[in-house]
Amino acid sequence: MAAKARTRPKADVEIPGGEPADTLRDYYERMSLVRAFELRSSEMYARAKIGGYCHLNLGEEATVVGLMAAIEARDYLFTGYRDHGYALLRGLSPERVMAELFGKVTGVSGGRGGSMHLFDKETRLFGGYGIVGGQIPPATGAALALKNQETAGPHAAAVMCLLGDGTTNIGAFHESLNLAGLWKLPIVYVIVNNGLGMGTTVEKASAEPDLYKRAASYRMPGIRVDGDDVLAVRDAARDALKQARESRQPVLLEVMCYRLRGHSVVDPARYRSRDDTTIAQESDPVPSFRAELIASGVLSEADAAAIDDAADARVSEAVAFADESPEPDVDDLFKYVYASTVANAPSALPGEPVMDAL
Amino acid sequence: MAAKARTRPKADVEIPGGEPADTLRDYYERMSLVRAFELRSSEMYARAKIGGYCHLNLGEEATVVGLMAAIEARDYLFTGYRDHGYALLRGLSPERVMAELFGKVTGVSGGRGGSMHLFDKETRLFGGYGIVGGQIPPATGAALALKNQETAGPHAAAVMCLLGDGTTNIGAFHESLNLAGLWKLPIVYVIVNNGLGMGTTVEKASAEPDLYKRAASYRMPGIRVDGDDVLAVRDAARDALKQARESRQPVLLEVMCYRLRGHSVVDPARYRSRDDTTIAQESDPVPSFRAELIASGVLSEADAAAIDDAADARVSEAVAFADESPEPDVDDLFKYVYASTVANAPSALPGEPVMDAL
Amino acid sequence: MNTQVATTRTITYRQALNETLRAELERDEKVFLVGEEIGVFEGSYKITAGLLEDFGPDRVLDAPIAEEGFVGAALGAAMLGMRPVVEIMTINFSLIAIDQIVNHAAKMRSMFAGQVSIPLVIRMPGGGGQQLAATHSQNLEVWYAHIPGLKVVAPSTPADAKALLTAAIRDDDPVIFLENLSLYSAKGEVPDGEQIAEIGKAAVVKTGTDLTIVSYSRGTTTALEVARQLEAEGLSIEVVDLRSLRPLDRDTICASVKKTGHAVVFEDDWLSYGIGAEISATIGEGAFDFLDAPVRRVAAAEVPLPYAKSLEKAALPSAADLARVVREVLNLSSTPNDK
Amino acid sequence: MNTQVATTRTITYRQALNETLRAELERDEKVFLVGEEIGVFEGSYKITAGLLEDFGPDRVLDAPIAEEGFVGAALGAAMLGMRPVVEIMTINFSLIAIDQIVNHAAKMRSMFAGQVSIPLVIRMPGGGGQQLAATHSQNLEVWYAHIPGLKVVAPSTPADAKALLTAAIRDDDPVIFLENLSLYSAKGEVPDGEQIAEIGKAAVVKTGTDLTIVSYSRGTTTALEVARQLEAEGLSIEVVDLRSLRPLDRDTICASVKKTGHAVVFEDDWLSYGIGAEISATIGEGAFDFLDAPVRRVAAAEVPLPYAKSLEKAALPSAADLARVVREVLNLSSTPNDK
Ligand SMILES: Cc1ncc(C[n+]2csc(CCOP(=O)(O)OP(=O)(O)O)c2C)c(N)n1
Ligand SMILES: Cc1ncc(C[n+]2csc(CCOP(=O)(O)OP(=O)(O)O)c2C)c(N)n1
Ligand SMILES: [Mg+2]
Ligand SMILES: [Mg+2]
Repeated sequence: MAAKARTRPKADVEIPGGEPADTLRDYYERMSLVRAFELRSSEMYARAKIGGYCHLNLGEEATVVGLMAAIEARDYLFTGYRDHGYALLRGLSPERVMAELFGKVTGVSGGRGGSMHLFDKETRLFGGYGIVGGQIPPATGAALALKNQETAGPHAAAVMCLLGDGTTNIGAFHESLNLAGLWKLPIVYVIVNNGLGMGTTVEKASAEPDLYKRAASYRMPGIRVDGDDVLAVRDAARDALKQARESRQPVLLEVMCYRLRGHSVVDPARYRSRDDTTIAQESDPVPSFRAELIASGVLSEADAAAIDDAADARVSEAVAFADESPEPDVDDLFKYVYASTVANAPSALPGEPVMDAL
Repeated sequence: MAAKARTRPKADVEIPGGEPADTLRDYYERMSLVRAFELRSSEMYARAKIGGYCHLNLGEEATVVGLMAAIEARDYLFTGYRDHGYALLRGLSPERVMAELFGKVTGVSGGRGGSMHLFDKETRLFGGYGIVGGQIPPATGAALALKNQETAGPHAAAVMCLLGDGTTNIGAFHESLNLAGLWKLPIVYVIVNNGLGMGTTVEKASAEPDLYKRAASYRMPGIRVDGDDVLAVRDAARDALKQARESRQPVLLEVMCYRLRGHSVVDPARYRSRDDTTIAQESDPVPSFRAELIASGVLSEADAAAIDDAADARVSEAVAFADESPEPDVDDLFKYVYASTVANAPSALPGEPVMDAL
Repeated sequence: MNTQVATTRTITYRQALNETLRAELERDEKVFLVGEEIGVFEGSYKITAGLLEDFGPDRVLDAPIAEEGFVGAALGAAMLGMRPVVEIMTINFSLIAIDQIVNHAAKMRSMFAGQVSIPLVIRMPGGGGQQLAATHSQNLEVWYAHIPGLKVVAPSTPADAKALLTAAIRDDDPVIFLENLSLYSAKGEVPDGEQIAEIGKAAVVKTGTDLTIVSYSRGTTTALEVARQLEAEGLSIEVVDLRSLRPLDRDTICASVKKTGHAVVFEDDWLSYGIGAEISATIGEGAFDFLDAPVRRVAAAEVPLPYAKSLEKAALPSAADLARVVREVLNLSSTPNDK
Repeated sequence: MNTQVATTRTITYRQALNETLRAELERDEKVFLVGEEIGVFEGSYKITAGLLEDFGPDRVLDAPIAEEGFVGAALGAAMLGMRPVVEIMTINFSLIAIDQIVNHAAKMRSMFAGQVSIPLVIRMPGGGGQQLAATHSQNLEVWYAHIPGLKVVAPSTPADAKALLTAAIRDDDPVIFLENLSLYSAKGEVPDGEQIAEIGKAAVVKTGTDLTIVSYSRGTTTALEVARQLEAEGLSIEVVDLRSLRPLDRDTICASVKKTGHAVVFEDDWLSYGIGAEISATIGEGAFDFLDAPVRRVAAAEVPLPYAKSLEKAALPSAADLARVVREVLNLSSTPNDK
């Protein structure tokens, strides 16, 4: 697979012949929606509507759209904490995603998870995890369940597990890939390599910085693809998912992209070299895909502007919805701790005596 | 490096031309000592002189001797719980090792560690660890300290970290090798691949059963050597240590050997196939090295018998010493908990009140 | 307890576990077992003997040495509706998996507002006294007992092992099922047929009027032994077996102490911040006006447990230690200085 | 405390830590720092700002995301005489490294009969209240406080942060140094010059005669606030700041309660099996005859902490909760029912 050198400015996206214009337009709409949502999230954080940690997909839109175009509705998706775009393109309404960031009861996780912990059972978005690498063993286990519940084949479900470049250095990554390789599980591990884990470059974090090569330790195919090329991402992910669902062959797919801003909304990223910032900006997939589609006649300037405006309006509706939604009811504090009722489960608020009566 | 197929009966050991007879004789003496010590340990366990878990190096003698012939006195050795042979050949007296197994105060770890936790500061045997993989991060950190304390070169110290084949599947292995590769540490990780982790074969435990190949994930050389060939082991380990000490190039060395008996002395290994048992027995490096030396005239039958007898006698002395040594004094129970004295450190025996007086 | 009148057999704790696993594997095909050496090797402590042979490798899954990986994988399978029963070889090795247990299994349901349940059982033995040295002899149950979202049970008899394991497997939440190395060969009467214990309930396993011993797991067997021995001396000791460390049945504990006025906790873990601390605090809050003497705790000496038999013995709480403290508490309550 | 009369400056807790790290890096070249993002990024909470620049990458070592690996590596370096100071970004991530901390760092010296010392400091913040949700808001200090072989300190003021960090770095044993997210910007007077606290000692940070509040870390600041506020109502509250969770200074706690006759523990962790359980048990044993009312604990509600502000606030113990319980305890002690 072609490796994309981090320092080389991004090659122009080539629109393959046979791709229908509708599809391309659709992909641009999605990229535009993610972009608009993330910019607004950043703004809402600054206005203290969102709290805690908030990590954005800015700069990774082509990757997000490509991966989500490849995954099927029956597949399960596990991701880290940089999860807004994936949730949106998995089909969740911007309202419910924004409401989660606002900590409202109408949010996808009832306001209990926040930005890092988006979960939606119906669309099989199985979280949203804040502990680096924490999603990898459960995703692997989901694939184990699928293996036992279904027969391999083109209609079988598979698991897609997203993780960051920095996350490939933690033990859970290694243990999980070994299990998947050993047990022949229907799972695709996708490294969203944005070049940085917080302030640390891939080269400073990984003794083998060509991360896809780490698949070899588990006799697993390792593939690298240009993450600024939405179609290349989609095709590589589709192919990997096909191996997973049809041949129970787990795959490690590395997608090369850039993080446009800081690690989270509060990080000014001062540690970043000017060169790196410039490359990231030049590689920004949203304007370049937009320009591409205009140049190739898929969209007119006006079409593109209308799409961007629509995305913006969509996000405004989401913000209004989130704003108006109520916070979770304090009486429900203990509501979800256990699924099976159990005697003597704690229910005291701070300061209440441990025994009801003396 | 030539990979030794697990199912192929072991090739005859070839004694390279230039090797002095004294050296060969010396190696045989060491192998014989380890063999005698381990057989006696097994016996002592059966006689309840030894408790807890007890893992033997039976079948791994050529590996033990080869590795310990390569390591220098200034180097640090970290190992798992299968550590008796290494301790003996690191220069510790059989008395002190056997006394540790007996839980006596004269033991290398004062009777506090037992079979799995042999430690000797003077000879830089830095343990003896019972948690699978637990030794790997500390060994890596010892190499970090060496890197900061010394200049690279032929006289620099390095670390040798032993681990089992099953141990390559745990996260700590991956995290540590990445650190070593990234930080360029003077360390050699040695996989003592005896084909089994308890009852699990390498093939059932590792998606990539050619374990030395896992070095590639850290841009580290990965080497495999025949563990029944004492000279090959020694030379490969020396070479790896040389890279570590002179070029700060960590190395992963896989040594292929067989476990002659069960996982620990109490395991009858019923799960083991007859074929596997046969191969292990046929590959037994002690009788074959013995036969080799007799055939090539290095030893006479009588010499070899004398060596075996001497080893046996040596171990008998160790047993007598261990038997006669006192158990640790109960008054010293709290003696080693802290190095720096600290106010209010607990010192209560079971049932003593937490406050001295009411 | 949802028990039926039934015939009983005398079997070991090990056998009770084995039979229960077998019964649940037969009953529900979503149940599967995973762990190191549970298949071909039949379990490090032979709890899973014969199960691979009878249920095959999809139901009895040997895992490589990767506690974090396979515990997390079991959790993931549970998210998709499977009912995994994990064996971690001993509680000491659960430290490698603890991020998956505490940061993930325990929190997912709450964090995702009830959209997912985690019907996961993690079985593991704790305990010292086998000369396994510091890293292989721990009783870290208090760590798990502290964590909301987990349920933690610790049966002391073969019958409870059966009834609590059945309950744990049928429960829709992550249950930490604590076994004990020194109980595996202990024998007891076990009722035939389906037995399902109620998680979250303690049991008064012996009634008495002078003093309450609170214990769990291996400790309860010692507590009963001591109680019977002291009975010969004319002391009437009540023994409360916690059975469930989380939730904790404070009512049963306090009701007993309100009756006896005296309490001793017998525990195998380290004293400071151990299980006994919560029991003592609970009694101090819930039975304050009824206590005739301070609650005392008989626990392990606070050292990494040494290998040598002499030291190991000195560090672990024994029946003699418990008997001595019971006497001390009762004497102390009759001194004139007492309130 | 080994203090000299000194001029003081008002600085933040963060700055006190930063200056102390700098001073120790300067003093002893065996001291080095290692952790994620402590160098180029200057620390997730900026505790190490400027240190990479001034001491270079051998002394201030950025680690990849591999908590088990780099914590264990620090331990190995300590075995060879280095004095590593590790930053784990938050206590929540220490679960990944906990096998190295508890099964290795805490046990080695004992297990190897004193042949090796582990002069290792592990700094990490805990604490909720920042809307970081369930996996990023924990107070798991009781886990570490339970472990023999570790020392565990939790300073509540910038001055203590300085004096305890200095002591921790110069100590030859593994020290868990607990910081708190909500204290980093808190200001306080800090004496200039070398300050070395005595590990294992609590401090009476406010004297009083009616009731003792026992707390630590962030809780102490709230306790002091409540104590001062109640003073206006005529109540005389003593505040004991534990400072060291292991060893625990039982004498100071009990001496205070013997004087006041009433005690409330204020803690940020979950109630059951939390730090307060041991404090309450200790008081119950050590000051039994002096207690006029049950010891009460004000702790977090036992749920995985939700993200939503409303729920988070409801779950965490507040000054108002503490004040209410203090009043309850004091009223209760004057009811006729009381002994
Ligand atoms: C176990 C653990 N360690 C550290 C952190 C803090 N942390 C959060 S994100 C992050 C960087 C992850 O980088 P990468 O995997 O490249 O993902 P990206 O943020 O670039 O998407 C770190 C260190 C954490 N959340 N969990
Ligand atoms: C973390 C952990 N998990 C499980 C165990 C139990 N255990 C002890 S040895 C062993 C097998 C190790 O096999 P291998 O690495 O091949 O070493 P060998 O015994 O063959 O020398 C296992 C699973 C342990 N001690 N630590
Ligand atoms: Mg990244
Ligand atoms: Mg092996």
